[in-house]
Amino acid sequence: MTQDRLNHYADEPHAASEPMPHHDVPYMKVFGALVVLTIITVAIGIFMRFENEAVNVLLALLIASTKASLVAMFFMHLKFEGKLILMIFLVPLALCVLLVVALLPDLLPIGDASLHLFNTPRLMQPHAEH
Amino acid sequence: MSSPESRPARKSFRACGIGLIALFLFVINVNSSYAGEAPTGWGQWWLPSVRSAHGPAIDSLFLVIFWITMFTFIAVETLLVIFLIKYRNRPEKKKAYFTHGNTKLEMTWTILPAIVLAVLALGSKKVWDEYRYSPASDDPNRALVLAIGQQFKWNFVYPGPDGKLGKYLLFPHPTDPKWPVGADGKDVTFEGVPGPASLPYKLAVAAINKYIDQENPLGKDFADPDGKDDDWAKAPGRGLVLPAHRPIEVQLSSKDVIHDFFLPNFRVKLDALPGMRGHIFFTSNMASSERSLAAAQTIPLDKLSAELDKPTSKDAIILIDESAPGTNNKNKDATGWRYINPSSPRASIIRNGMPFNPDPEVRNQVIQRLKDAGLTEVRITTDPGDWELVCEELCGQGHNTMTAVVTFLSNEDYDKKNLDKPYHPTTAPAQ
Amino acid sequence: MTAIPHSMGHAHDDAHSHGHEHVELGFIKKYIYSCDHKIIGIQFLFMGLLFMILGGLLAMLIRWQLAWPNSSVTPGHPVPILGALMGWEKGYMPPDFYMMVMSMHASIMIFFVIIVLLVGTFGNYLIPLKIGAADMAFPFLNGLAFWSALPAGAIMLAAFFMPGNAASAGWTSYPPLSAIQYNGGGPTPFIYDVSKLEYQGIGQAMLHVVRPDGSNWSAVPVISQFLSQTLFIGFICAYYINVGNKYANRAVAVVLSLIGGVIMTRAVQHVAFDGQSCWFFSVFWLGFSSLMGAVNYLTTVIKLRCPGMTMFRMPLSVWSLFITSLLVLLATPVLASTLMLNLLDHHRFTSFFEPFNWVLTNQIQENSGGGYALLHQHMFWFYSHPAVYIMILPAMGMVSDILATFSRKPIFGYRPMVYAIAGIAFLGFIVWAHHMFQSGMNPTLGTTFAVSTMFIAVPSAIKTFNWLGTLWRGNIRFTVPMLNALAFVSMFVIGGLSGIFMASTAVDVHIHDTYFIVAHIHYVLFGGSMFGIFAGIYYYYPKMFGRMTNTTLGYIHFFLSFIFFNGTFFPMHILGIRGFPRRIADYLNYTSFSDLHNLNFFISMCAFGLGVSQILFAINFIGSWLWGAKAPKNPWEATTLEWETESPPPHGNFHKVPVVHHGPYEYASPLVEEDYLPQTRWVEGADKLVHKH
Amino acid sequence: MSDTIADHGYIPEEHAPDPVVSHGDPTPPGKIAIWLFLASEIMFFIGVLGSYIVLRSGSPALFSEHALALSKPLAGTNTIVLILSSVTMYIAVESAQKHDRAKVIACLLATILCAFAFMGIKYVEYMAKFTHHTIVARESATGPLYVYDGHVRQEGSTRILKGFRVEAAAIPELNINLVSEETVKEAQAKAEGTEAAKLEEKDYTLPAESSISQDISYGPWKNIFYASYFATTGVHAAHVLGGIVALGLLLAHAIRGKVLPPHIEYVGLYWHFVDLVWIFLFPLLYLI
Ligand code: HEA
Ligand code: HEA
Ligand code: CUA
Ligand SMILES: [Cu+2]
Repeated sequence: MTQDRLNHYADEPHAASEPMPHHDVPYMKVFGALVVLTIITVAIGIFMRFENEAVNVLLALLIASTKASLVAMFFMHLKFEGKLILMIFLVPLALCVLLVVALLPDLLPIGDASLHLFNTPRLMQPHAEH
Repeated sequence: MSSPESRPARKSFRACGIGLIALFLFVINVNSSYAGEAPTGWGQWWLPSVRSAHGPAIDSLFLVIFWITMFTFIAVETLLVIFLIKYRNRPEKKKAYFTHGNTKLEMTWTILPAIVLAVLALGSKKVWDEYRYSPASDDPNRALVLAIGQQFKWNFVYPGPDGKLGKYLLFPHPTDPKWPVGADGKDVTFEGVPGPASLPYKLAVAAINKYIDQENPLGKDFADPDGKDDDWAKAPGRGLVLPAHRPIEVQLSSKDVIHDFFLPNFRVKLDALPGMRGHIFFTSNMASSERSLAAAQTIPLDKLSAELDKPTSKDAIILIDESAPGTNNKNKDATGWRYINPSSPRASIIRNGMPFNPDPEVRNQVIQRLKDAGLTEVRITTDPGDWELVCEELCGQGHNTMTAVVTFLSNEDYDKKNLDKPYHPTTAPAQ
Repeated sequence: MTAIPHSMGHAHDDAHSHGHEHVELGFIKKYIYSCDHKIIGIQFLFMGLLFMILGGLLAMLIRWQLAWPNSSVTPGHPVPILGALMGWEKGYMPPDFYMMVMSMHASIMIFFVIIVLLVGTFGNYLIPLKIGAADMAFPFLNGLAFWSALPAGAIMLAAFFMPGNAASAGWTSYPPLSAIQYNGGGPTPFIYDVSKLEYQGIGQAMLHVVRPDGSNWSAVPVISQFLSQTLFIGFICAYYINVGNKYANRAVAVVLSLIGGVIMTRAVQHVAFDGQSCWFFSVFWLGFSSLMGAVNYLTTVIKLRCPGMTMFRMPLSVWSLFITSLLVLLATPVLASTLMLNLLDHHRFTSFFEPFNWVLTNQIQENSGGGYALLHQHMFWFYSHPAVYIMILPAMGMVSDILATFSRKPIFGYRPMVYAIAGIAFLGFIVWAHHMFQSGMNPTLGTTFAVSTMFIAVPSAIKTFNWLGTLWRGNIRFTVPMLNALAFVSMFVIGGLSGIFMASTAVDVHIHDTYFIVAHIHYVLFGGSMFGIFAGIYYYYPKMFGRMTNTTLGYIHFFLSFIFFNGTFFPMHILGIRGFPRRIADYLNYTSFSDLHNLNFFISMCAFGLGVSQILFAINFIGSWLWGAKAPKNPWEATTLEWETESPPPHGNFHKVPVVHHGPYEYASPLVEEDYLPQTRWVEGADKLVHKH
Repeated sequence: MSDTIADHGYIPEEHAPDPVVSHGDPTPPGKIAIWLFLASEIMFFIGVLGSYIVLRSGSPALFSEHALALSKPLAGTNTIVLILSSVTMYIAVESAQKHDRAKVIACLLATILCAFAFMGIKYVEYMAKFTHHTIVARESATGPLYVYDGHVRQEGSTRILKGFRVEAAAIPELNINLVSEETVKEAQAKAEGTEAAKLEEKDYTLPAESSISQDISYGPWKNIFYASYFATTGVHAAHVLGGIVALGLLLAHAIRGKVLPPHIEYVGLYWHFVDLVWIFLFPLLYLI
């Protein structure tokens, strides 16, 4: 019994013999889309800022999410993967959202004054006018 | 494999039992020989007495949970023991009952606890909201105090007659061209310079530290008009004085690390976070004097001396009736006894409580004076009537020494101290 | 990531030829740098038990101080040996030392005992055996997980020798307290000055190599760090160095690992310069080890189950380890990130958790400020609450196996049990802020978390009642593992029920940070996890070491532990109800609590009894190894796969691939003569029986 | 040693009397493992990124003011570079599966080059921050206190700051940790009576050490914005470095004649993930 044998056993036995099923991914198109989206988001960031900060943030996040899903779906082949891998990818994303959402009410003084920042300089104040 | 283990089990169990009894005797023995000065007895074992308005609700919730869990606990453990005895392996028994479960039963014991817990959650929310979102938060009559923790003492700041707190915890920076204005509203020269920026960095930091230490440990903004009349002290460690029978707002913050403001008898606890300000609201329904009085026993003046000689009276406090003529002498007595007027609604404690003076001569003089004043009896108690503030959050090496004395004055006395101006709709503005 | 060792020269060309060339592994690769999950499991076991002695001795110190606090009211009691060694005045423990003892006790017990024993040991040992696999999916990664846990342990221990003492901010290490360097003291060594040894003798020149100028580390931690790092790098080298010749390989590997050891040791000393930074870094590092383990376990369970072993035929222990690994996988990285940020703060690079205008002992701090202390608490508990389930689920799984085995009865409600584990895991992610009810966070958030916390009792209820259902009409054999498992059930219930008090935001106002919490901690962690571990060790000892343990010693150990455990920790509830604060060295300072002195004394005596009882366990453990009776294949007449192979199992576990035909708990099956039906034994209709009931 | 199943591969020797239940999912273990690893990476990044989000929503003004100082063109270029590397990586994976060794080598090389380009640009960005100082000092013992803000360089024994300068008194609530170049510039413009946009950077010779009352560079110590910036991008950069090592090993293997398709695929997944993280970091740090 050799270490090697054990390794081969543990290594995926099908990997090389049974290659990843091939899918024609229009990767140059995806690349083009990503570049265009990058340019758009930079352009918005520099030239077309909206009055409302929230709109800027949402827009930027929207574009980023689109780009990210392009990368995940095509480059990372998520579009062609089974349920298992999809779950592995989505569960942590859900947790991320949960974590951030649960943190915010704590640090933004919402509604009551039960908790607020203390004697902070102007720039640190939560809703300082800028 | 039938189970021969049950025999050694029984034997070792017996051996353990004997060993344990021996150990118990040893513990009691060692303990009593050691005890010496240490407090004796096993102490009080239940929730400490509750003195706040919202406290009883918390206690009843505690009791509800206590009985629910007690019931569950007893049910589970009893069943466990019954099963263990009833279904133990016996030589004649070949096989256990073959089952993989029972859906109905399992549904029951899923849904029942779920209902119980939902009810508990609702009850908990109600009590919690009453405490944290207390209506006292916009009661104009509330007494306000700012508690600032630092390693390992508390600072208490009272808003003064204007009822408003100034700004605190603002410290100079090395690049400030000027020191913060002084208490008199004028520019300050400290370390011979108008401001830390006049010094190179290292020296500026040192100067600031010295400034904080000597001039302004709380980082008070002297320029703030709201803070002009605040009652504050440079040195930490003052006692906390609060009014009884009146809503209180404690604001919490900290200079350095996280501390915690815990009053066990008032069911009040909240962390004091540096950089943030916490708010708690509660109402005490007992003043310190009331507590002392409730614990006091009446002693004829003749027997007072003998009573005071008893070792149990070591820390005794004597309560005398201030309304008797001649006692109203401001009580600057050498004995340091604390006097209290038990009958008058203006009950007060003069708080310079030194330990009882054992010198019989002084003592007799005092007793004589009381007699002269027309008193025939006094009340005596060992309970000074103040509570202990406990810092429940680990805050460093001296965490276990971080306590403060908390006294609840009657409302009038609190007003008199001018710690803040209450907006009593019924009382005249304070002078 | 695909860290599978390939002897780089030739591995891949013949990856699919199933040739039968037998090259015996050398002693080192067989027993020390092994990739065999069983050896690794046992290595983790020893590591955990050794740390447990240390953690336990620290607990004894805690109880010593609390039995005889040195205060104005009572004199202390000189601490034996340590008092003299440290040169304390009259041998009394100073309060700052107490803080360190308390913090290190908890950190060691949690990170290096419970997690190492439950996840490291049993995760490794049981998963492949119970699912009928030859080994883990990535044996090398598995070995790496152990060898990287060692340096983490060495860093944690190094903290004891640091200037200003080891970490003293509790096992939660809340900033800003944990951001204070040297625990507020100057950089002068606090513990008995081992650095005196430094510049004498031959060690001097060598020490210079591994110790950068200005390092605060004294000789002992530097050397142990160097050793563990060299072993760690050596493990990689042992599998990846291939220059052709066997001896050349060894030489190169040794040289490379020495060089690696030097570099790593020096690097660690830059990162960890005082006790608290050691703590942060050690736990951070341990996180990587846990992650490697988790990825491995998950993949193994998903991919390497033997034929017939469907997910719902896996024993509950494997299910619980599987879900535990998921928790580790998703929660640990968040801890890693907050530890990293804390470490940066501790070095005063950043101030994520330090507020603006931060002043310590009236000294302004030269950091920018602007951070939030609460942020750390959120991220810490986002890990640490799932972590408490990491610390109980594997024990629950093993206990389920043991209860079924010794009740000679199928587990009651197998599927609900699985769903309950999953439910606990899921809810475990959304309850973290129940540790922060009184921390000054938004009270409404408190209510939200209180509700979710309450509901975590529901899956726990399912588990508890199903355990009872398993015992019901069983044929119960009171073996040592069974007794420990029963103790688990009854003690976990107490610990869990006390959790309900704290889950209520309002009641928590009174009991937060009191000994009520300490009682809860120990009822779930000692009464729960530790008894589960004891049960597991007694149960699997025959399999691990091929020897039976001594039953009588086992009984005495169990009874004494059980009684002293309750004597130690039950009264803590009473203390807590009184409001008695945790983490204090001297309660006689408080007028409110000094009447509880005798109760504390009683607790301490029981704690010493508990500690001494563990010596029996140690004797049994070592003695049985040396003199125990040879263990048969299946001493407990159990059904799961690990009992189908010899004790201890050979390298590769099974001689032929086991094939599984039905669920794991077919005890008392009416289909066969015996009262147990192993998973590999095929009987017509056995699989159908499960669904009928 | 006796034979165990490890010696025989994963095929059961005896067939069970009842049909053996298959496990269904054909995904190879390595792929599952790498995805699990990526799942934990997601959680790690959200820890760091979540702190940033929370801190930012606590002090929005500070963050939006300082975010202006980051270079959008550099980061935008970096985004494109990283996307490009993702494409080359993708082609490498594909050609590995077709056993097209030359193409694999070329693509891996291209990917590594992109990674180095990314790190190079990152280096430029970081250096721009580390040489950027805010300095509060006076030129003479009695002269006014100035705030300098700009890039510092050493020329002989003197330090020259190229940037802006204004009297400290012109900035209310001056705090060296919070003040930004923008603020100094605006204050200077106001003091000089011009528009901020028209203001040119100028060289100032910095006074001697002893007259400097505080000097801080735009490192993570500057304030929580920079702390978050360096923590998030630093962790990401560490991942890029890790990727370079992994890619380098694959490349070495490929050059020595061994193309390892599964390994290339797994490293590819990792690499795309690193790209994915950057896709979020870029707008969150630089654009909003
Ligand atoms: C193995 C570890 C473990 C486990 C399993 C648990 C389980 C639980 N814990 Fe515990 N906990 C810790 C380890 C653990 N805990 C530690 C270490 C701390 C302290 C950290 C520190 O600050 O240092 C802590 C602290 C802690 C707190 C914070 C207290 C405070 O600091 O103020 C809270 C608050 O809600 C809590 C709640 C719970 C609950 C509700 C459960 C539940 O999962 C329990 C569920 C189980 C049952 C309820 C029993 C069985 C059920 C039945 C018999 C059904 C019937 C029941 C009812 C109808 C009620 N725990
Ligand atoms: C798995 C976790 C675990 C375990 C097993 C234990 C085990 C014990 N713990 Fe601990 N404890 C914690 C986790 C744990 N603890 C945590 C998380 C905290 C909170 C810390 C904080 O606030 O930050 C805590 C805090 C804590 C406190 C409160 C400190 C304070 O708040 O001030 C106390 C006090 O009594 C205590 C006591 C004990 C005792 C007596 C044991 C005993 O059960 C130990 C018995 C075991 C042994 C002794 C080991 C075996 C020893 C040998 C084989 C050698 C022979 C021994 C002798 C010769 C004596 N623990
Ligand atoms: Cu302050 Cu504890
Ligand atoms: Cu918890």
